[in-house]
Amino acid sequence: MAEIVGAYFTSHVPAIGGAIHRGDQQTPYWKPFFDGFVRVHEWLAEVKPDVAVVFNNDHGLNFFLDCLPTFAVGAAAEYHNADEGWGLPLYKPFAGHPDLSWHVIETLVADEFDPATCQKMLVDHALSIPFELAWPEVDAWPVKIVPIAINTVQHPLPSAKRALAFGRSVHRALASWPGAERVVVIGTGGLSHQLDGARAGFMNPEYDRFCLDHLANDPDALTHHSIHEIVRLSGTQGVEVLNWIAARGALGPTAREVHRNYHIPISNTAAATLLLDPV
Amino acid sequence: MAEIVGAYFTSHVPAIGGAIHRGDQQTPYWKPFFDGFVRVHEWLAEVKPDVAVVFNNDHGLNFFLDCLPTFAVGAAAEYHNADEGWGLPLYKPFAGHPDLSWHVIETLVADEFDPATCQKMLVDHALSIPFELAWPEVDAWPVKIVPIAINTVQHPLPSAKRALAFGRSVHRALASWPGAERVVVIGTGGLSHQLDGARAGFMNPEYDRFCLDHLANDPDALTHHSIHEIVRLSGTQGVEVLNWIAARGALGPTAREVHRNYHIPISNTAAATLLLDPV
Amino acid sequence: MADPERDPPIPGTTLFDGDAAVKGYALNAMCYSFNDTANRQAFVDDEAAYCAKFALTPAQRQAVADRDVLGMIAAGGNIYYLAKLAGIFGLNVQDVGALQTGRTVAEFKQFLLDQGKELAHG
Amino acid sequence: MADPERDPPIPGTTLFDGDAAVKGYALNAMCYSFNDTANRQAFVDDEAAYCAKFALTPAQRQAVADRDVLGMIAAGGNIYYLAKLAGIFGLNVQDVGALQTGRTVAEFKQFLLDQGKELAHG
Ligand SMILES: [Fe+3]
Ligand SMILES: [Fe+3]
Repeated sequence: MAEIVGAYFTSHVPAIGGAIHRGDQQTPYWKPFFDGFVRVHEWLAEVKPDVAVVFNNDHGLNFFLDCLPTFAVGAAAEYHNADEGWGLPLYKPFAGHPDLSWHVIETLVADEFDPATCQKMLVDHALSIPFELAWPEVDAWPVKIVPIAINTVQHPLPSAKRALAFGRSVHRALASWPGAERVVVIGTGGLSHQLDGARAGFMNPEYDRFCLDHLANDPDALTHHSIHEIVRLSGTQGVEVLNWIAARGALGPTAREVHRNYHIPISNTAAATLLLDPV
Repeated sequence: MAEIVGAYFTSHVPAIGGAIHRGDQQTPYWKPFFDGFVRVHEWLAEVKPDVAVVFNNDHGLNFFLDCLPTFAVGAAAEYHNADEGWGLPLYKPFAGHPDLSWHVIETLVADEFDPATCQKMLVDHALSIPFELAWPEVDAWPVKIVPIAINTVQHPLPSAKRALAFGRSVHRALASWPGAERVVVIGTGGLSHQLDGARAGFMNPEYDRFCLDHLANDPDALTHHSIHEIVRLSGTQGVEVLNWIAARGALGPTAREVHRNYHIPISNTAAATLLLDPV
Repeated sequence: MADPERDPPIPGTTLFDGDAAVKGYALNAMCYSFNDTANRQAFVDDEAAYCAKFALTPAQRQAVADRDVLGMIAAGGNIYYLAKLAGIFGLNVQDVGALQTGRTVAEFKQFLLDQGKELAHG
Repeated sequence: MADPERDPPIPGTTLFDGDAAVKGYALNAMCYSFNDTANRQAFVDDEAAYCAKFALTPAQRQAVADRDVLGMIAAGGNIYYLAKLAGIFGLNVQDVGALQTGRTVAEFKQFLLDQGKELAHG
């Protein structure tokens, strides 16, 4: 039986990649953020995952408006990064776990979710940056991945309630997977930020604290806000908290907070890092 | 308030297009099938739809396995046919109804369905042939469309129960649409047939009769079979009955059979045509 | 992915599930490319090179070379995509049905017609 | 698509809903094409021709010509795609934030930093 070893959450701001590339981790601007990863590295060494189920969102690399799925589950043998439009250095490829992907998909459809299945999928900074942060300077990732993309681009977005239920279905899939893998669940993005409009630069530490305070013990509290309310509270891109909520569902019914870091600002974003153990 | 004027169901076998092209409608092979459309033409002249919501399935024209949605809702201003691989003459384009498409999508997501939204979508014979049959020899289609594609390619497929619930959510969308449009619901494909494997050529009039007998008054009866059971009863491509089931859901709670035709074989398929009035 | 307890195999029938999809991706990707007439011509011009470009597995390559539809399905091919390849070979769905069931095309067509014999119309 | 009763507008904020998507498709399609470096170069080489190729609306064309991000959003642009266009112009998200909020870049960066001042870490 697979074991779910815990959940790791982090912001995925593109600028983090630049900071890593330049080696800026200990500069005054970046240190408060990167210092939050010392504990992440220790924890990963303790829990030793070999598969990661990653809830993230595409930023217009793999998906366009011609076909934008609400939930898309990767089922490829490998996943590549590609030019996101800025000609930056490409991130390392990822090994997939197609058998586990299909088991997750079978469970989701049996539970009356309607995913798109993606046997080919480019992954962007939303997946790569959390990995660069978690396993710095490795030549190849120590885990295989099952990437799951949630629509945060085209409204209507799935509700927080739906995202949590979706994650819980993924949990049922992991709990029923006969393999011996050690699975870490990852949620990326957020927290509060807004890139567009006259409210650009908006952040909301109060709402972010509410999310961080409730994610472990009462994730349903986060589902009482509609998407519209989450945008109001968290910014247009703050809706990436849907990835955190779904990942929390995938972790399982109960959880305990191991570590938290929160810092404003990284680029335009309120950056957060969180580790949860299953209980 | 939009009015749902009824539902039209028909098989969509590619060979029908060839028969129309050659003018074979009154040959002994084709006459029993085409004769079923005299009543369809009368009915359409009576109910005068100006919008069609069409449940159909893509046959590898618009969607590939790199991203295959369970449910995909078109939201384009126009839809084009394209070469499906055989270099046949292209079918006429369709005008879309983006505002109604988005209203349907908003309702579906609010009802906890997870569609992919498609602002560009090629449509294949599964959509064109039912239109060629319904409105022969028109220069342009008299209705705008909202096309909805259901995955019948990549298992796991949505269950019949899920397809019916999905259709019922589309009904709620249509019932709450403030426009004055007269909407016809269309379901295409089936009935029993199997193109692949040593069981190729399989048809099952008994199961088809069960479907036709229950669709109007007890569509839930069709949802008691799993997808695996439907394949057993109806053939690997007989699962296209999912389009009929979803369309029946979109018609509304009650319905009355107006017209039925059933004929074996058209190409490898048990061909059926059905008209339902809302009650 | 099927649970054989709950879902006993259906004779002569392959469900195109995740297992099949994983196995068949290269073949299906090649067949999907045949929506484009230029790609169909490229296949006709140099079948081996075109199959190599899509990295078909040996089993897939053999089945294509042999026009062996059951072999293509066993190698993960999905009929919706394979039908485009069959078109290049000049085969329609009755031809494909005959090939798969070991019948002549005339026999297969008669097999289809026979299934309608009992029906009263309407 | 929003119900203003249930969901009162959020000041300075546009939800990219169906209305916006319908309005913005051409602009967003052009911006999505900028994932390809050759397309970015084609835009730089002949901006007007490239915009014409994607059939931008006059409002979209004007907003692009003016580097007017709020205008692009009003014309249906989605920030995820617009960010790729901003990259061609050499603008990062702080530059874009400054443009949209009528601040200098230094002021916008300070506005971001100020929001972290009250925080105790950990
Ligand atoms: Fe993001
Ligand atoms: Fe079909």
